[in-house]
Amino acid sequence: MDILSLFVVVPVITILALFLAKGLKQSRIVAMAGSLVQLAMAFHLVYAYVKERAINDDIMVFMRDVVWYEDFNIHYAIGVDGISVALITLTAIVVLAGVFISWMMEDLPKEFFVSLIVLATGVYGFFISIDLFTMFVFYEIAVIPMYLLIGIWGTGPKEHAAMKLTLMLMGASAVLLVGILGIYLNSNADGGPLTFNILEIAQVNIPFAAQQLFFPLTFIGFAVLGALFPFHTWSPDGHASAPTAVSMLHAGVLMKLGGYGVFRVAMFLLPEGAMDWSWFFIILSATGVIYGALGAVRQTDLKYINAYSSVSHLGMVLFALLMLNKTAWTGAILQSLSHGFMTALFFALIGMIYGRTKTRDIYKLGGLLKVIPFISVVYVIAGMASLGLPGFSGFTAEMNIFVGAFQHTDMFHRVATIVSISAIVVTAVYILRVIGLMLMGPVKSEFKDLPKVRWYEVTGILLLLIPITALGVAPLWISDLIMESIKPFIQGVIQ
Amino acid sequence: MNFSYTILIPLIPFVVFLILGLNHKRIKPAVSGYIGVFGLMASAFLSYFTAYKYFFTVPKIDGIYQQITHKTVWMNFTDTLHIDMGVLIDPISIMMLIVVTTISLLVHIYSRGYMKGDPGYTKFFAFLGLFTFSMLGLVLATNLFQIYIFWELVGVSSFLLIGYYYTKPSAIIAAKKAFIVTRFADLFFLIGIITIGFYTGTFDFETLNDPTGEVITNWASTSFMGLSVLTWALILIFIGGAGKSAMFPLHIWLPDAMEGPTPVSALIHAATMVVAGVYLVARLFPMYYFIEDGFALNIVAYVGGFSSLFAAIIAITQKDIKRVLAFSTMSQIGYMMMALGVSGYDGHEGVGYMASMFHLFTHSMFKALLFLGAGSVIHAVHSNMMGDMGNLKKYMPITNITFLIAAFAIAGVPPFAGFWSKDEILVAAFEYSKPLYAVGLIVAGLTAFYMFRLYFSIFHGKKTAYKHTPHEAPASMTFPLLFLAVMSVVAGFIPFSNFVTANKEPFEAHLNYPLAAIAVATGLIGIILAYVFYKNPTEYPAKCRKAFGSFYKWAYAKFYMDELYFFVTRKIIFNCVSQPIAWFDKNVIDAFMEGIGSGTLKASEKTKKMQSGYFQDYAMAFVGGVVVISIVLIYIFKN
Amino acid sequence: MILGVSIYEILSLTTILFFIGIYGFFTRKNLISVLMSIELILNATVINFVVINKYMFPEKLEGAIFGIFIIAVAAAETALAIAIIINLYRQITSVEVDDTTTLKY
Amino acid sequence: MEQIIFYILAVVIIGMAFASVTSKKMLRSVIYLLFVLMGIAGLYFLLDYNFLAAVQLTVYAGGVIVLVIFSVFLIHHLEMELEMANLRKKIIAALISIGGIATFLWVIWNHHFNVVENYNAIEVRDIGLKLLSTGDGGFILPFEVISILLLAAMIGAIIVAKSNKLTDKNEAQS
Repeated sequence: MDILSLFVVVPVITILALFLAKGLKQSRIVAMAGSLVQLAMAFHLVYAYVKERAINDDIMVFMRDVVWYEDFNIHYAIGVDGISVALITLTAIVVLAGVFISWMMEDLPKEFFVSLIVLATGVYGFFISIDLFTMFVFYEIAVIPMYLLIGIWGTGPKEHAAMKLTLMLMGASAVLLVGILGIYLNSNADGGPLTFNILEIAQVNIPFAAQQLFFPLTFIGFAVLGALFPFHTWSPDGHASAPTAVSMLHAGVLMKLGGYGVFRVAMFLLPEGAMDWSWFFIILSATGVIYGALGAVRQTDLKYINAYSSVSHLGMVLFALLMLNKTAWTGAILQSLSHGFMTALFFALIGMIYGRTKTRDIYKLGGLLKVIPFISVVYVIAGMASLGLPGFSGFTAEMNIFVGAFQHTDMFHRVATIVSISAIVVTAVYILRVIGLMLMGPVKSEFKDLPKVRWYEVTGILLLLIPITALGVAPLWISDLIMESIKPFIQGVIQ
Repeated sequence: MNFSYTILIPLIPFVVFLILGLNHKRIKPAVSGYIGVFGLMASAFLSYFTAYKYFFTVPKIDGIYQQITHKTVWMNFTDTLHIDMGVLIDPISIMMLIVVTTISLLVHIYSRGYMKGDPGYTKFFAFLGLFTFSMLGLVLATNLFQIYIFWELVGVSSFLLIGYYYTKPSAIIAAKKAFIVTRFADLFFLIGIITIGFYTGTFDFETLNDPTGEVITNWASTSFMGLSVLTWALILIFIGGAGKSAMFPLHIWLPDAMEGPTPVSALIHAATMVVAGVYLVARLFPMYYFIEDGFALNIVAYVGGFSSLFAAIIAITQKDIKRVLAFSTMSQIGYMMMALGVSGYDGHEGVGYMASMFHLFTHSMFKALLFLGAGSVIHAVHSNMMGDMGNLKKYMPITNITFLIAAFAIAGVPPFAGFWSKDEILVAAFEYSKPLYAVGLIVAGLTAFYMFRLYFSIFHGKKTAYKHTPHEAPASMTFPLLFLAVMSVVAGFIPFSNFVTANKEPFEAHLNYPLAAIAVATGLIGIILAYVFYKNPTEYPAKCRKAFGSFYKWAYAKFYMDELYFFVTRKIIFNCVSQPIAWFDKNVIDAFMEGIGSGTLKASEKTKKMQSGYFQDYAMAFVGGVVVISIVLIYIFKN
Repeated sequence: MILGVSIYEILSLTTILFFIGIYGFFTRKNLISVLMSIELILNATVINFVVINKYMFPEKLEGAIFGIFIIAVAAAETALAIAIIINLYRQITSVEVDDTTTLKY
Repeated sequence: MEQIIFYILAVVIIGMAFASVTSKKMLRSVIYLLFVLMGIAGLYFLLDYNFLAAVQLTVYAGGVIVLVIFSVFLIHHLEMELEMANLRKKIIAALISIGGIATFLWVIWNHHFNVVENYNAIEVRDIGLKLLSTGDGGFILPFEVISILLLAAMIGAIIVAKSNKLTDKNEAQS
C-alpha cells in the first residue's frame, strides 16, 4: 500500500470499525483513533515529502496509477505536491479537532461519526487525485454527506438549509462536470489519446476557443464551493444550521476544495482561458471580499458573522488565484490553510458558546470573558488572527496576496487590490463588534455560571490554535514549500 | 561590532508576557509584579549598555554614526522581495530603546502600586509585557514590513490595555475605536509599504534611506497623478503614522483611549506608542527629505502644525484631567511632526530633526510624569474630573512637586527639559516658515496656559471636601514620579545633537537667544494668566467662556470631530452601505438562489396536478401525445 | 372483398370506430363502461387485421387468425377485468373511476 | 347491393358505438354495444369471413356481453343514471379523438394500398389447419399459448372474483 492510498483506506477502515462500535463511548473512541492515525500519517507524509522532494524534481511525487475504467481512460491516479501535502495536513488536524468537539454527540453518534469520516475520505481523496474524474468522484463523496450531517444533526431550519446547500453545490458540480468533460474531450488536441490525467493534459495545448469556453464553467463549478460572490448564499444558511463539527469541517476543509480545484484544474489546465476571463472573476471575487466583510458587520448571529467572514476570506483566496503570479498564489494557499484553521476554530468556539448559553445572538450575550475565560480568550485570539494580526497565519497569507496582487501595474488590478485590502478594516470592525458585545461588557445574570471548559474542548481548540500561531510566527518553511510547488504551475501561465 | 544580543531587549518582555499570560491564574499577584519589573529591568539595562556601547565604543566612519543590522529572512514574497526580521541599531533606535524601556520599567514599578488589589493584576502585567515587546520590536525594525508587523502588534496591545476594564461599556467602545481608527490608518500605511516594495524592490531601511542610493535618486522615474509614486507612498505611510500618532483628523481615538488604566495611558498614549508615527517619519527621513524635494515632508509639517494648534485649543476647555493630558500629548506630537517637517538634512540644517527627536525624548519623560502624577491624583480622589479636585497640595506633596516640575518642563521654562527641545523646534520652524513658527509660538503659550490651569485646579484652587481624605501614594508610585521629575530637569542638558541627527553626523547645537527669550516669555505669559485665572476661584474663566461663546462650545465639543466620524461611520457606512448590502444579500441574491429552488417547487406543485390518479387522464395524455407526435412526424417526413 | 367498397372506406370506418372507443375510454367514469370502450377499440383493430388480410393478401390467413387470437385474448381480458371490477365493488362498493385514484401524485 | 349493406352496417356500427359511449343508462349502453358487435359480425360476413363472424357472435355477443350484463346487474340498479365526465374533459377528449381521426384518415387516404382483386372465401378448415399446423407459418405455438392464457385468465378471474377471505380480512382491518 502506498503512502497516499492509505489516506483513503484508513478512513474507510475507520468507518468499518465504526459500524462495529456501540454507543457514544465506543464510537467516539474509534473515530478519535482513526483520526489520530490519519494525523500521524499526515505528519509522516510531510516528513516523507520533504525528504522525497530533495531528490525528486517531478511536479508530483509518490505517484501511482491504476486503470479504473479503460474505455474512457479513467485512472485512479494519485500524487502530491507541497500544496496538497499542506492541505492534507490541514484536513487531518481539522478532522481530529472535529471529533474532539463532537465528543458529546448524544444523537446517533455512530452514524454521525461515520458521515463525518466519509466526508473526510472524500476530501483526502480529492487532494491526492491527479485524475480529473477520480477527483470529481471524491468531490461528490465529500459533498453529499453534508446533506445528511446538516439535515439530521442540525439545528433551526435544517432541512431547508441542507437542501439549499446540497442543491447549490450539486448545481455547481453539474457545471463543473461539463467543464471537466470539456477539458477531457479537448485533451487530444495534440494528437494523443483522450485523458483525464492532469499532468498529461497540462502538456497539451488545448485550443484557445475551448479554454475560453470551459474555463468559466470549471471556475464557477469549483468556486461555488469556495463561496464565490454571488453564489455564496448557501454558506450562511448552511453553517447556521449545521452542527459544530460539521461547520468546522465544512468551512475549514470542504470550502478549500473550491480554491484548490480552481488552482489545480481551472488555472493549471486552462491558463489562457484564465487570463482571458480573469478580469471578470476578479470583479466578482473582489466584490465578494468587501461584500462579505460588509455583510458580516450587520449580522447578529455568530455563525452568520462567521459565514460572511468566510465569504470575504475565501473571496481573497479566489482573488489571489486570479492574480496569476507566484506570490499571490502562495498567499492563496496560505490563506486557504489559515482560513481553514481559523474558521474551524471559530466554529468550534461558537459551538461551545452556544452549547453553554443556548443562543448565538450577540446582543443577547455579554461579559463572557469573565464567565468562560478560556473560550473567550481563544475567541479574541482567533478574532485577532482573523483580522490579520501579525504573528498569526492570516497576516502572512494576506501580505503575500497583497504583495502579489500589487505586481500588476494597470489601473484595474490596482483598484481591485485596494478594494480587497480595505476589507481588512471592515474585518476589524466586525470582529471587534463581536468581541465588544459578546465577550466584554457586564456579565449578564442568566450567564452567571456556565459550565467550565472540558479537556476534550481544550484539546480540540489547541489542535487548531497551534498551527495558526506556527504559521504566523514562522512562515518561511511553509511558504517556501508551497512556492516550490507553485513554480511548475506558474510556468503555464507565464508562457 | 556584534549587537545581535539586542534581540533580547524585546524578547525578555515577550517571555514575561508568555510566562504571565499562560499562568495568570497560578502566579500570585505579588510575584507577577516582580517578574514584570525584573524583566523590564534587564531589558532597560541592556538598552543602556547598548547605548553606551554604540555611542562610545563603535568607531564613527567619516564622523558618521554607523548603522548596524542583524537580520534573517522571515518570509519570501518574490525572488527579490522578502520580509526580514532583525535588529537595526542606529542613533534613533537606541534613543527609542532607552525611552521605551525606561518608561516601561517605571510604569511597571508604578503599576505595582496603582493596580494593587485589581483582580486582573497578573494579566495587566502580561499585557504590559506584550506591549513593551511589540514597541521594542517596532523600534528595532530593520525594514518597513517588520515595522508594520510590530505596528499592528502595538495596536492590538493598546486595544487590550484600553479595554482592560472590559466590563465597562465606555472602555469597550474606546478600545474598539482606537483599534479601528488606527487600523484604518494602517490600511494606507500598508498600501504605502506595498507600493514602495513594488517600485523599489526592497523594504529594507538601509537601501531605502541611502541618500545616494538607487531609490532616492531615481524617484522621478515613476509618476502618478503629477507626483512621484514614491511620494504618494510616503504620504500613505505618513497617514499610517498619523493614525498611530493621533494627528488631525485621525486623532479621535486618543482622548477616548484614556479609559484605560492610567499607567497604560502614561506608557502607551503619552510616551511611547503615540510617538511611533514620529519615529516612522524619522526612520524614513532621508526618503521624505529627498524624494520630490520634500513634498511629503511639507505635508507632515503642516499636518503637525495644525494638529498641534487644534489640540492645544481643545485642551484648554476640557474638564477631565486625562483628556487634557491626552490633547496635550496630541499637541506635542504635532510639534514633533512639525519639527520633522521643517527639518533639513545636512549638518545644522537638520536641527529640526534633531529637535524633534529631542522633544520626543524629553516629552516622553515629562508627559509620562504628568500622567503618572495624574494617576496618583486619580488614585487618591477616585475621579477624573477637575471639578472634584482642588487644593491637593496639602495632601499629596510629592505628587504636587513632581507635577509642577513636569508642568514647567512642558511649558518650556528654563532650565527644565522641555525648554531645550522646544527651543530647537522653534528655531527650526523659524528658519523654515514664519507661519509655522507663529503656530509653534502660539501653541507654546497655550500649552503653558492649559497645563497650569490643570495644575492650579488640581493642587490649588478651591478647598474641596473629600469623602475619603486623599493621601500620598505608596512608595512604588512615588519613586517613578521622583525619577521622572529628575529626568525632566536633567534631560534637557543632554547634548542631543551629538547623538541623534538627520544625517547621523554630530553637530554643535546652540541656543538662539532672541527666539528662546520670546518663547520663554510666551510660556510665562501663559503661566501667569493661568495663575490669575485659576490660582484661586475667580470669575475670569466664566467670563472668558462667555466672551468666546460658541467657539468655546465648539472647542469643548472637540470641534465635533467625534460626531462627524460617528455620522460618517454609523449613518453613512452602516446605514447606507452595510445595511443595504445585508438587504441586498437577503432579498436579491439569496432570494434569487432561493427563487430557483422555490420556483422549481412551485412548478412541480403545478405539474403534479397532472398526475391526477385517473388512468383516463394518463391515457388521454398518451393518445394526445401520440396524435401530436404523429402529426409532427408526418409533417417532417411528408416530403 | 365487398363489391363497390374500397379498402379506404372500411379503414375509415374502423378509424372512426377506434376513436369513438377512445372517446368513450376518456369520458366514461364507470369502470364497466370503460371496459366496453376497450371492446370497441379492440374490435376496430380486429376489423383492420381482417380487412387488410382480405384486400391485400387474400392468399394468407394470418389476419384472420390474429383476429381470432385477439378475440380470445379480449374475452379473457374481459373476464378478468370484470372479476376485478366485482372484487373492487365488494371492497369499496363503487366502480367509479373517481374512487380509484390511488396512483395520485 | 353489397355496397348498400356495407353502408347500412357502417352507419349502424358508428351510430351504435357513439350511442354506446354517450348513453347515460348503463344497460342501454351495453345493448348498443351488442348492436355494434353484431354489426361488425355482419361486416365479417360481408367479407366472407364466416368463421370469424361466428366467433365474433358467440364470443362477443354471446359471451362478453352476457358477462357484462351480469356484472351490471350485480353492481347497478337498472335505471341508474351514469355519471359523466365534465364538459371540459369531454371537449378535450373529443378534440383528441377528432384530431386522431383526421390524422389517421389523412394517412390512410394518402397511402396507396396494393389491393388484390379476389373473392375467395376462407374455409374453416383452412383456419383450423393453419392453427394447428406445426410446419412453416403454423400457429400451433400461439394457439397453445392462447389456450394457456385463457386457462390462466379463467382461474385468475375465479380467484379474484371469489376472494372472500381477503375481503373479510380487509373489512376486519378497517
